[in-house]
Amino acid sequence: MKKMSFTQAVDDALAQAMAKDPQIIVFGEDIPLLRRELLVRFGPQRVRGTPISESAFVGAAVTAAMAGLRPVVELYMVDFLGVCLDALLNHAAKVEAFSGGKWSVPLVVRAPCGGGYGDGGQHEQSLWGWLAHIPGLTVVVPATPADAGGLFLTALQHEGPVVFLEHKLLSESWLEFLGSGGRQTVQYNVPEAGARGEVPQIWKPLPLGQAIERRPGGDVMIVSAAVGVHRALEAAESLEQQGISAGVLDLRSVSPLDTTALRAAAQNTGRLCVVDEDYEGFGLSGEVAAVVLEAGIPVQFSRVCTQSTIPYARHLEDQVLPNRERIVAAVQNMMS
Amino acid sequence: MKKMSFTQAVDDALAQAMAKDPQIIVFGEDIPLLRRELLVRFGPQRVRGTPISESAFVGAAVTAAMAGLRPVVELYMVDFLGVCLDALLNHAAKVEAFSGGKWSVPLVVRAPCGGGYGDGGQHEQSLWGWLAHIPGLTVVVPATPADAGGLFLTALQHEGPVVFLEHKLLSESWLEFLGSGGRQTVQYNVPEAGARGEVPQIWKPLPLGQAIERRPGGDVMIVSAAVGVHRALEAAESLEQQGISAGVLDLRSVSPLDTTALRAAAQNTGRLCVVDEDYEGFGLSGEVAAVVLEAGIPVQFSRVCTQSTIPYARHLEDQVLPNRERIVAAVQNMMS
Amino acid sequence: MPPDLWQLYSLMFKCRRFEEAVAKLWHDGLISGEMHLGTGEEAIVAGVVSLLQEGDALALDHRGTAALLVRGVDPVLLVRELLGYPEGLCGGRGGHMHLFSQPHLAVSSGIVGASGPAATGFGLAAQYQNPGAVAVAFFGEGAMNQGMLLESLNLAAVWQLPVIFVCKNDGWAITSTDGSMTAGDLNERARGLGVPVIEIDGRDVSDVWQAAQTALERARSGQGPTFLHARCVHFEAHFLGFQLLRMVRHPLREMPRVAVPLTHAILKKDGEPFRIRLAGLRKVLAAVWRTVRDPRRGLAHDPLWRTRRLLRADLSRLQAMENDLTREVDHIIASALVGVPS
Amino acid sequence: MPPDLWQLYSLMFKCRRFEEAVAKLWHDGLISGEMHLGTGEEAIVAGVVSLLQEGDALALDHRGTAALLVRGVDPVLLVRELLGYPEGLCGGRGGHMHLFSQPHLAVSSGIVGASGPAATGFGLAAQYQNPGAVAVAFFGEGAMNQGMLLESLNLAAVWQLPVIFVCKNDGWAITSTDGSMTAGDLNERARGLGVPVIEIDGRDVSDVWQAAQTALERARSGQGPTFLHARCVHFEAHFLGFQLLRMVRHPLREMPRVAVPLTHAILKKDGEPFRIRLAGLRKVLAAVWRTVRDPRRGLAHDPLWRTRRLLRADLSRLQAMENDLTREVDHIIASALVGVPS
Ligand SMILES: Cc1ncc(C[n+]2csc(CCOP(=O)(O)OP(=O)(O)O)c2C)c(N)n1
Ligand SMILES: Cc1ncc(C[n+]2csc(CCOP(=O)(O)OP(=O)(O)O)c2C)c(N)n1
Ligand SMILES: [Mg+2]
Ligand SMILES: [Mg+2]
Repeated sequence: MKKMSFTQAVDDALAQAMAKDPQIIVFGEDIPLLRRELLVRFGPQRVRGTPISESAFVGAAVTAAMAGLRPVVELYMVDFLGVCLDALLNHAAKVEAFSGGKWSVPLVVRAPCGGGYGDGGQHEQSLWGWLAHIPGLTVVVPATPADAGGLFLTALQHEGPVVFLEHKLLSESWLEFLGSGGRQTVQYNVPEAGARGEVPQIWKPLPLGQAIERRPGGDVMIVSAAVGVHRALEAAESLEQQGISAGVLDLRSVSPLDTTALRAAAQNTGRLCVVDEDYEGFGLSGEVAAVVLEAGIPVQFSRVCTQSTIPYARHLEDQVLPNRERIVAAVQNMMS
Repeated sequence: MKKMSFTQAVDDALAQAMAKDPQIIVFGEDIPLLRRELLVRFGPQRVRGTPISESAFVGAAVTAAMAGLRPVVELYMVDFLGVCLDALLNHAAKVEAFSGGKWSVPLVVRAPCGGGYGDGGQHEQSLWGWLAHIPGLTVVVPATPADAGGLFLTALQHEGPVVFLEHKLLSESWLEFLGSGGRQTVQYNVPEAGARGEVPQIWKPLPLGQAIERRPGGDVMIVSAAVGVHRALEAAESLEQQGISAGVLDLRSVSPLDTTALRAAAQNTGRLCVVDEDYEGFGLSGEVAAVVLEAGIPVQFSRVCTQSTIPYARHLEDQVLPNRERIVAAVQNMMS
Repeated sequence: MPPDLWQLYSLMFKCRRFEEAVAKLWHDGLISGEMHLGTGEEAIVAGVVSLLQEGDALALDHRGTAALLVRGVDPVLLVRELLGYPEGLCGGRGGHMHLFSQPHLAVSSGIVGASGPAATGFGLAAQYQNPGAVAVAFFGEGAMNQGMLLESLNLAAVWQLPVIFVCKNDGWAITSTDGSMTAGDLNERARGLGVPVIEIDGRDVSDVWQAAQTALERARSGQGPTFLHARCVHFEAHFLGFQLLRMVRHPLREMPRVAVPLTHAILKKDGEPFRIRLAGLRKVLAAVWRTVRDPRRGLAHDPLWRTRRLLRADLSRLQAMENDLTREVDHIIASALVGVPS
Repeated sequence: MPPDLWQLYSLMFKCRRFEEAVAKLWHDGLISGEMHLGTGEEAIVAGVVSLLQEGDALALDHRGTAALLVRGVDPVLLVRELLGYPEGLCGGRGGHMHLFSQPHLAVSSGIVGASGPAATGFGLAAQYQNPGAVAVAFFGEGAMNQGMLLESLNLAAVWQLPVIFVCKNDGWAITSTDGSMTAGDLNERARGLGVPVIEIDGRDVSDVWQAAQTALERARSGQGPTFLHARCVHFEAHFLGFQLLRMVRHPLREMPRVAVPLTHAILKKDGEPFRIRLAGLRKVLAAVWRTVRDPRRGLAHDPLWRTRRLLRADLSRLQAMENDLTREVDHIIASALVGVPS
């Protein structure tokens, strides 16, 4: 079987789709160089650079999609959505409703997210739960190369706007670009299974809103996405040594959220621990709680999330982002 | 005792504070006319109009606050934050953390929010839970004139950035400006007790993060903010006639959230119903669920929120926004 | 080729009657929230939109009703949408500021400046998949201070997109005058963002039509965007029920509502010295005054009146046409209202 | 009054040594993420910042380290912050792109364009509570396509704020050249937004100093903002470890990493016709080529070298000064590293 790194998988799935569908075009800042392999295969009409004008080019992507293109618009980081959220909040997410269901926005917004490499709090946010709050947006957050490629294909076929987030710690190329920059002198806590892994010969779309159990467990289910999934897996191993059977559920998409899987996990284990690199309050972890509470499932609940602005210093950021120790402690706490 | 309308109360508290503190200045689009009573009392240096450049003037408010002013920056509607969220997400909310706690941003962002008057989905959002997701932001959502004035004073004295939201259905002046426009031919479902009410002779700051029980109840506590509080009170009356004792908890600020009151309510009644005009998923209602679940309090839970883009047609919007019927049904459902 | 003034006048006249009818619906309370009319800007709308062809796109702001009418959107669907009927253009879900018509590639937005990125995206799609087609953005001069619109001018220029940016400059953004909130010069701004400018008299439909023709030819032949800067006046000011205008029209009723609290405020104990208070008062009065005395609400600034003058030679044809159009609009409104269970 | 070239050179020299030391820390892995140096723009930084006074404010972008040094921020705290030490300027919580110093009213942001609103707010505070004080914004030419910066120019002009907008135009925004992504003309843009322009040679510290002096006088005396447009070069390109520059410096090692996958991609079965693929390849090669052959990395474009030439007459003083400064910077780095438990 083929092996690929995370971003390679996305680009490969994208290339496969571009070869079939001429309506797919890709643009964003520095895209001609960042996606140079797409550029030399699909040419400058389909792979374009933009000025540093997110409001204009993300906004333009919305109507370009409405006019029949399938734009993949890239941002340097999800954090920079701040300058152009209007395009998603008030336009992309609302056109289908506004038009009475008659017009849709098949747009993919692709952006790196997440921390763990010392870039500071304006450049390491996750924001997936935040974006998922907006009705009409689909938010995809894969944790492995195989999911990344498959879900990217799904995003390209989806009729509505999709935000597709690539965690920088899983992305060899972003981590090299923004982190190491060719150095051998820095080390990042990269989850190997997330950064590189087996991928299918030909990409097939994976279903949205379908979580996957990465590890079964009877005592507690740890629910997460992206790097958190791998931290959860590490924690589950530690917990196993302490006689605690912890499963890991990888959500894969935050919106739609796999409420069926969440309810089943709560039902089966009676304990949920949400590990979320996005901010704790008013986000994904709360939504998980609401889903099981609404269903009337008695459950113990804890969460290990990012509670504050992410600090720059590596040792501080390691404490603030969900890590194995915090997850282990949270689960132990629930078990006692 | 004095009576005031909602926005009058805010303006009155603001004027009281401006008279004492020359560092308070007010600006935003059309402010010279919208706040003309402040203009003729405090002059054009302190009450200023801006171009339609939210990114520039909200961004400017952040550093103006850091330099020692106490800016009150007004937006026409909270929905328009989309064009300038960067100023809040990546600047106002983060400066204190970034500076290692050495510098703060005593800024008040004031904006009308909410629906119920037929302005459509780009102009009637609530977004308080969405904003509360960002660590570092305080989000205040009063439901009565007395709270509005008192909490506005608190916001003006707070050391960090505060988003202060005025529900348009409670605000006589916004409803006249954006809705009736002098007409007698239109009717809005205005909660009287929220739109006009007794206020103190002299404004005193009210504490942040302190919910208030608007109505006691033994069977269920309905948790809400702004107009939702009044819808909940209506529902509680209906429920009483059916022999169900429903209390109403008015959160007053979404962030900080009064977790103590929430836990107590859950403890005492065993049933929570969150009524939230903001979007349902990944927001306030989820956070409430997480707070009680984390505390290990067994509770029945339901929510009555806005689940989709708000439609323009008044009859459709009345169904989409939380209303008495939906709240009654949700509570009845929990009781059966 | 000169424009067909009869055709343009008929479009303008229809827009005017249509919006007047909408105003009546609003005053009757059949429309609940804000209602921004475009009465006064008909020459711009008709002059530009009448030149659009199948496949061309249209990005509108909060004042887009007339443009959709000229573009050929079913007027009954339009009225029903404004009324919030399920049978409306968007099922009653979009409404006055969010009118969408896929067959016409027409979008609207109540977010000031959003028509810039929207037209740019349509322009991109046209360039890529439908060369020769164009996209038009309508917006006010106030929107020229909104970053996303400025960014869009540059982006359209960089990509050489077929976009016509039409600035309908009525000199007001709600209660703010252009001069007070816009520094520099809009034409220089557009040029500094790489977009050539044509300045026109937005009251003169021939002038608009000629300029639009030029801009469209540039766009269709791959020569990139143009900024059309057209001055006009909005007879209903910002929106229906606009307080400043009510003060002009019903001074006895409306003045006290403003003046009494103002007087209270200016006399309040604590606050700035009187000299500064007076400076504040002067600002308020100036805004009121500018509205009261706006010379532009006069007939001479009405694009309809100006065009009509040129056609008066054949008065009977003119009146027959006007009568027909009036009946047509009456019929549209009646049809929209009738047969729909509310 | 002419500038004191010796003083300016000493500032520039110190910045250069300081940033070179930071680069070493980065290469040694003591700094984890991105690191944008300002080497090459020292004349702009020194020429402007040396003129600031107590109470003046500074809004920086992602390249702000040298400006803070010139502004008088404790360099040991600065280094410790870059290292992420709890004893750093911001307790290790802000870091390279988020450096804040309240006593100096100095802020930074990694969001392109954010220094525009930031300086505008500082300018507002100055105008209101501290007349005579000014605010300076530093940003690149790429940021001139970001809406919030364009909005800020207009806002500062409308309010006549004491703001100096300093555009450090190195012709590159990461991998994009100015010409390819910026239409029109930046000076015309600024003027169209109501801000007068002074264009200067950013390699010439006297030129910068003179222009800054003029702009500051205008600002301090209430005459509003100025746009200083200064061209310069960044010797380390976008940031340390920048791939295009690595290809220039270590072609044998780096070229294949780029070329091999590129060759694979261009030969892949499905995709556009070869003619179009070649157009794509040409774009990639052009970017590489422009970096490889950038004439501006030559000594003649180094603001230090250019200033040094003018001072060489007194070589012994020059060398003594340089030695002192080098020792000073060494000492700063050593102090920053020493005595702090990691
Ligand atoms: C981003 C944003 N800010 C503010 C508003 C409120 N608003 C609606 S229309 C308007 C004035 C627009 O003026 P202009 O662009 O000149 O258009 P006109 O109304 O004069 O046609 C404003 C400020 C808005 N809708 N969107
Ligand atoms: C809003 C936003 N978009 C994109 C980026 C990514 N980014 C960081 S620096 C940069 C280039 C800036 O170019 P320029 O303004 O010319 O400054 P220079 O780096 O050349 O000094 C970009 C695109 C960002 N930080 N913020
Ligand atoms: Mg206008
Ligand atoms: Mg640059």
